[in-house]
Amino acid sequence: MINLGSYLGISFALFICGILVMIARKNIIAILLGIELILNASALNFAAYTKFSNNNLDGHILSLFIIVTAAAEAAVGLGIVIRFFQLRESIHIDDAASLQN
Amino acid sequence: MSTFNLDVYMPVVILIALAMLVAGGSLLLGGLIRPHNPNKLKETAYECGEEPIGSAWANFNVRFYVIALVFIIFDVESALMFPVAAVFKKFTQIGLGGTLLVSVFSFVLILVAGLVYCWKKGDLDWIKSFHSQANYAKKDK
Amino acid sequence: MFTNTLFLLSAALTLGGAIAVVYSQNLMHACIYLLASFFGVAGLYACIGADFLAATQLVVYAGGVVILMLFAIMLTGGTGNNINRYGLEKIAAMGNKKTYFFAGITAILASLIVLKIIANVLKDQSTTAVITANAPTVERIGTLLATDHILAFEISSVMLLGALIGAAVISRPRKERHD
Amino acid sequence: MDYTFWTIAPIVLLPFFAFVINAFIVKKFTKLAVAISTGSIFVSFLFALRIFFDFMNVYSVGYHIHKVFPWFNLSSGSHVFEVKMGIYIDNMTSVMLLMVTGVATLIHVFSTWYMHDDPRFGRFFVYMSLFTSAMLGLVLSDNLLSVFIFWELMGFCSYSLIGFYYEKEGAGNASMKAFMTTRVGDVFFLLGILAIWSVVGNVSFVDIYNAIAAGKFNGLTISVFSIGVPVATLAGFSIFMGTMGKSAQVPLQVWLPDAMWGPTPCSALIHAATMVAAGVYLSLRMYPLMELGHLTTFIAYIGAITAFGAATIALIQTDIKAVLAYSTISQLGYMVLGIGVGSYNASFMHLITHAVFKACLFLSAGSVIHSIHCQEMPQMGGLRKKLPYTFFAMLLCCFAIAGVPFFSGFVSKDRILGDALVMAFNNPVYIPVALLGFGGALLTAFYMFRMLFLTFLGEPRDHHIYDHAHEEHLGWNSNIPLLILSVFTLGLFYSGSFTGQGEVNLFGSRNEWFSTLIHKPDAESLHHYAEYKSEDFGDVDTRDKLELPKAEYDPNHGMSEEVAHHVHYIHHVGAIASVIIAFAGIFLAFSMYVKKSISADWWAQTFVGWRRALQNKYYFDDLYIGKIIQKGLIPFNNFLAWFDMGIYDKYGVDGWAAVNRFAYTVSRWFDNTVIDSGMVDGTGWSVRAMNTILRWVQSGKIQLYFIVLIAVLAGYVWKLSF
Amino acid sequence: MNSTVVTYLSQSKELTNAISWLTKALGFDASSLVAFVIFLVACLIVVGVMSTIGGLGTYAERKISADLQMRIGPNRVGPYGILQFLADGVKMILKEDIIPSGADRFTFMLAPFLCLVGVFATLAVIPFSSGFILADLNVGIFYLVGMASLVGVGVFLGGYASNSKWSMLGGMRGASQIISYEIPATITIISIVLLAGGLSMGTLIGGQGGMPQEWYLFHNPFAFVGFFVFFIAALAETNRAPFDLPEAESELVSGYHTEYSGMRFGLFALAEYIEVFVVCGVATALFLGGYKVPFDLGTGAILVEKLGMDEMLAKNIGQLLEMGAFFTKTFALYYVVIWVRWTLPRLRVDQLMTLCWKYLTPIAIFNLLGCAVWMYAFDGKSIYSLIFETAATVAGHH
Repeated sequence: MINLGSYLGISFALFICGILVMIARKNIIAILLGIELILNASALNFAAYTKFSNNNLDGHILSLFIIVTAAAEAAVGLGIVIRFFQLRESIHIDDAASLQN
Repeated sequence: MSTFNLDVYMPVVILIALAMLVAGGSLLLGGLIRPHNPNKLKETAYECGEEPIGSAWANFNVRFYVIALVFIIFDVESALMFPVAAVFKKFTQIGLGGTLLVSVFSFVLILVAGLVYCWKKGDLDWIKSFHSQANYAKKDK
Repeated sequence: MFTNTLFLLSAALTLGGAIAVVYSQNLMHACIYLLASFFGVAGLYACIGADFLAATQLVVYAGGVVILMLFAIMLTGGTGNNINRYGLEKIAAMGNKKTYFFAGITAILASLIVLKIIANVLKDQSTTAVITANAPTVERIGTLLATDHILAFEISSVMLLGALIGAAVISRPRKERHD
Repeated sequence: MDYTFWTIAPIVLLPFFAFVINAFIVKKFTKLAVAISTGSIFVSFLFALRIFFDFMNVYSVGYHIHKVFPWFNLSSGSHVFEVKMGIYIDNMTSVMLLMVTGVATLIHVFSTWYMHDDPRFGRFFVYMSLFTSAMLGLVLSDNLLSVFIFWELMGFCSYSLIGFYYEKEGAGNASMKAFMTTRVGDVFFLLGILAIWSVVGNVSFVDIYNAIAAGKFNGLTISVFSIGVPVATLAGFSIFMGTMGKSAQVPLQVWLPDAMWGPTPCSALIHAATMVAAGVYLSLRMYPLMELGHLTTFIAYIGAITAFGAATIALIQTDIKAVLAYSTISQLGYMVLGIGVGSYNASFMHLITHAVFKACLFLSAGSVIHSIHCQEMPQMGGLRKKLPYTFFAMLLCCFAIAGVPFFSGFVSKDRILGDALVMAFNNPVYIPVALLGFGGALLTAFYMFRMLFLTFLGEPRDHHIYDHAHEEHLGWNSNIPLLILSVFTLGLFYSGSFTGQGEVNLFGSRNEWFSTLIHKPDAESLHHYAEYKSEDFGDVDTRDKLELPKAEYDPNHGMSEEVAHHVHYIHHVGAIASVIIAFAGIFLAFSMYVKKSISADWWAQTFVGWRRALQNKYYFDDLYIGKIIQKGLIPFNNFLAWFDMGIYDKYGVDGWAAVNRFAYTVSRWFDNTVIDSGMVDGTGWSVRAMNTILRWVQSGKIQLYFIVLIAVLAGYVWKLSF
Repeated sequence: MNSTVVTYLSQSKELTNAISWLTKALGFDASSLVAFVIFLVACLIVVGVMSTIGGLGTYAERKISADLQMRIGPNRVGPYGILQFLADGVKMILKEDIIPSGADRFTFMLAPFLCLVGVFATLAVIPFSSGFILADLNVGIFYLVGMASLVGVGVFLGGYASNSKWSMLGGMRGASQIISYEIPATITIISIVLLAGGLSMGTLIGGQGGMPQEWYLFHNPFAFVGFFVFFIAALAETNRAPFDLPEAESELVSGYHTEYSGMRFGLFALAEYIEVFVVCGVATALFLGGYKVPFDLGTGAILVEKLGMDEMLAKNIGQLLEMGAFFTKTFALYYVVIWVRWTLPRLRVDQLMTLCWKYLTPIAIFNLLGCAVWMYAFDGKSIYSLIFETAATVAGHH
């Protein structure tokens, strides 16, 4: 039951859920939730590949750095959201389109 | 290299299940015997006897966020430090402690620079608003 | 036996959480479902012997990122209104049928891409599936971080420093703003 | 001499650590930061000098150091994917190292004088240190990937330094322009790296040479718009595009004149001596690929057009730095021309000589500007008395760049032109190249001396400026660097002889060391590289125990006696022609600007149209900004915006409503009379169409971009799978 | 690696025999099943004991506070009022469960669960003795940190869900306090990990000894300071006085559980009291030698040697001694926690943050670096052994 295929399937499903959340939501924080899902999917993939190939833990290191990066990304991303909210009183993604033209 | 069986995670699962069971069980048990006659007054939020005004889900001060921000950065730092700390002893025993010491030092000190920055900029001051108000008052004079 | 149970539980938690994130119409609830999903992923890590990663997942995601997101949701006042600054009605913050429709199309396209990529792996996995015994990973990860990946280790601290300062600067309330 | 990590790496690491340290301390301890920067680059120079003398001692063509360490390895099974980083030093590198560190040291020293009034005195040195380390890293790199990394790093430094005075709007725009223009070349460069990687499986220079020698590129084509293009051509062209961007060749030359917004010392270091030369250096390194891809003619033409075109623009410039900027483009054109006509040694020699005299020229110009706080030549004049040392240095450099015998420019440029002439005699295709080359040489001599005369000779034209000019005193950091550099404009340092023709032996058999040591990796000699060995860092170096053959001067350059005679003959013709041309140019300038026997105004009035074209720099800026960006990119942007608003929002989000509305309209159209619907609905439709058009322009939604991204990726994957 | 209560028990022959018999009888490998049964029983014991300790904690709190204030305290239910906690529990179960109408029901119900899950899950790695530790995970202490951070989420959600201003303020304060104090605590833990060279509880305690001079508390000055940093931070993490700002009665009515009533409130309280025990246990394990008893009594080897006891019996006696040592130290710390609560006044919120970020965190980082230097410089020897060795060298011994 625990094999590469099932792990790839789970991470695939996570990835698709992440994309659905990213596109369907109009709330910036909700979009960030989707991004976290996608990052988790990729980290899971790395760990699974390490386990089912040579188990030399390089994949774990990569997953670790993905987690680290995701945390940093969340910090900065939410910081931007909060700043945006202070300026615009909204966290609707369509209000963040003032860079047009 | 020693290996382990995944059975060691059994207690974790059992304990989580037990926690659910204890909480849910006590609530269910109570549900059978405790009284249940709600009324509107009972169900309003407590505001020292006054009628609640508006929702409590209002905006909060951003300083909470800055604290959480510093926290997550150091949290991640600790996550990276744990494995390195775990091998530190081994490295000192095989004579590589100096190298690792330098890398740990640089790693930690770089992050301390961030802490110092936030400190200097006043992000860690909880009552920053008082200071700034005082400053404004001074400027007005 | 137990391994499979743990795997199934974790997978169910992961996928259930993720799907609930997709369908939840309340941002706060979505965040809680996300927490569940993170827990499930931690369990999945544990199933393949990645004990340190599982714990990191707990510490960083469950303890850090989720709290940060909850704070951010509170600071931005939950879901907000549906009227934009020109007084026109916006698409609902948590999406409506049309955005879901488009998201579905995109997801189908994305799944085509991913399936195309992983199809080969799934086909010949019978040859590559060598399941090694679970071994403690902490010391090996520590050794790797202290030797082969020392640069990444150090640079990640610089990245974290940048994230800290950048996010602090961005989210710091500006004094001169009065309106 | 043994080569370990600690004898090579400090060349790069010292300036880099200076950068890191200074970045933190620069605000509080500006003077210390400056001292660290300058000191570190000087120590680098000493290291480079040590390597250079070692190479001179061994004096062998095949002497090289190639140290590698694995960067990452993602190989699994038979699929090899390993990336190695390393250091590769051969004779060419050792000379480059010496040049870069030497010039950079002198410019750092000069900057301590030039920039000391500046409020961002320290920050300038921070950038300079980073830049120098990047340049040295590029020179030491053994593979294209790390070259690319350092290349981009230099691009960033260049951006920062051009925009150093960011409070001026022009500086900001110029830095952006430089960044964006070179980016065009860089993208191609990256594509070239990928193309090479796909064939060689590696991007190390030696491996590429070996792959070419082994014929891995032969017969490989790639379909571009369903035309089979050889991969070698494509890769060579892409990499040459990188050169064109970085070395400011036509048509990507537009950024370099604007780069003069930066402080003058940085112009001297970056936009004259080193960074722009990096492009040429890259092309030199990739010469076998260019040859294999049959690109030499193309390169020669690009070089010739650049050399001549930039020289013509320089004729009418009044800003002293602009003249130097265009002369830089022109001289870079000569180097590229040299590559195109197969004049490998001379091209590289010109790179070195040009770096020295152009750095000196820029520093002299900086000295003038610092003294009178003005860059316009019509307001100068007669500064010779006020700035005697600067005048002396500039005079020597002008001699060098004009190609007066016994100066370095003559030695190198004459040889490029001579080779161009040889090619022209052999192949009529090259006749325009040679003509443009010689014409450019005439113009070069003219405009350089025009600049010199306008600045230093004659009567002061603006007495206010003249009277306020600072008197020049001999100072260790103001004009000593100029004088040191100007000494090195003498030809004998580069040729070992005064004339550069190999007839006067000065250092025994070591005359003509450029021709002797610099090894042209053409098709015949590529197989040598198969014997080149790389070794890991930390291994004990065994090379100094090797008995390497001494390089010897071959007057025939490996050609048969008959051909060599022919070539020598043409070279002599070329040499005589270029001497005549140089003096003619100088004479013309003298008679026009000192004697005033020829009226400059008459020329200006006679060729009004051309002059306008020159003033507008041949309309390149207008073309790029007016045509390509405004007519091309912005409409494309608008198209995407239309796609967002018009397709996604309109038909998707408002889709059902629109469908209903459309059905309703259609049914009403059938129901009502034609006139009614035509009048009423037609008006309504046109208003709605106008509204739609207006709304097209408004977008900026990130989710749409993501959808488009996924869709494009899906299409790509779909295309790949069938 | 990964010694658990099962691996300890499988040292006895009876268990192995039983497993092999079961395997034969059932037709599949029964070791996993037996392990499950043992784990289930052990978990039930631990949870039961912990719940009792949590309940007794409330009693102890009242009794000790009464003592400190020269009162009598609860004395009605049972002898010396010791069954008071049972009465309280029954009362809570019988109380009406009110969910405010404006609340977010789902979150409101979930919050106590999260707190309880977070606390219970940490029990898996609490080392009661060298044998009786539910699972000595490789990532033991790190796992504990991760699970404990779930409490922060629970507190925040509890505050959020109530839709009451007091709760909201309390929840925000509580969450930010918990996460803030997690940093000095975690960094101090890292410095101990550095000394021990491993994350599992077995390694952490294995590096210490039964005698006080062998504890990490007295290993070096940095660790000594680190203990106090950890203890203060842990105190704050459990929202105990003087850091009980989230539930400060005088400011916030009752903080994040203002709107909670009946058993839901009880669950929060239970989680809090068990968490206090957990952090005291962790402090014991990290700094006070954990379950170690002097003179190798823990392994029972000395009993076998001197008294000729049965090996397994001697081991079991050793385990009991170890458990006794662990509980003694932990309860001592528990007493200190309660003592502190009734002695010190509450901090102001700005003082709270100042203490965390401007004192504890820098000190913790300094300790971490100091421990690293100590490890490098003195090759991991404790200050006692350094002095002892110096003295021995001076005296001419080798």
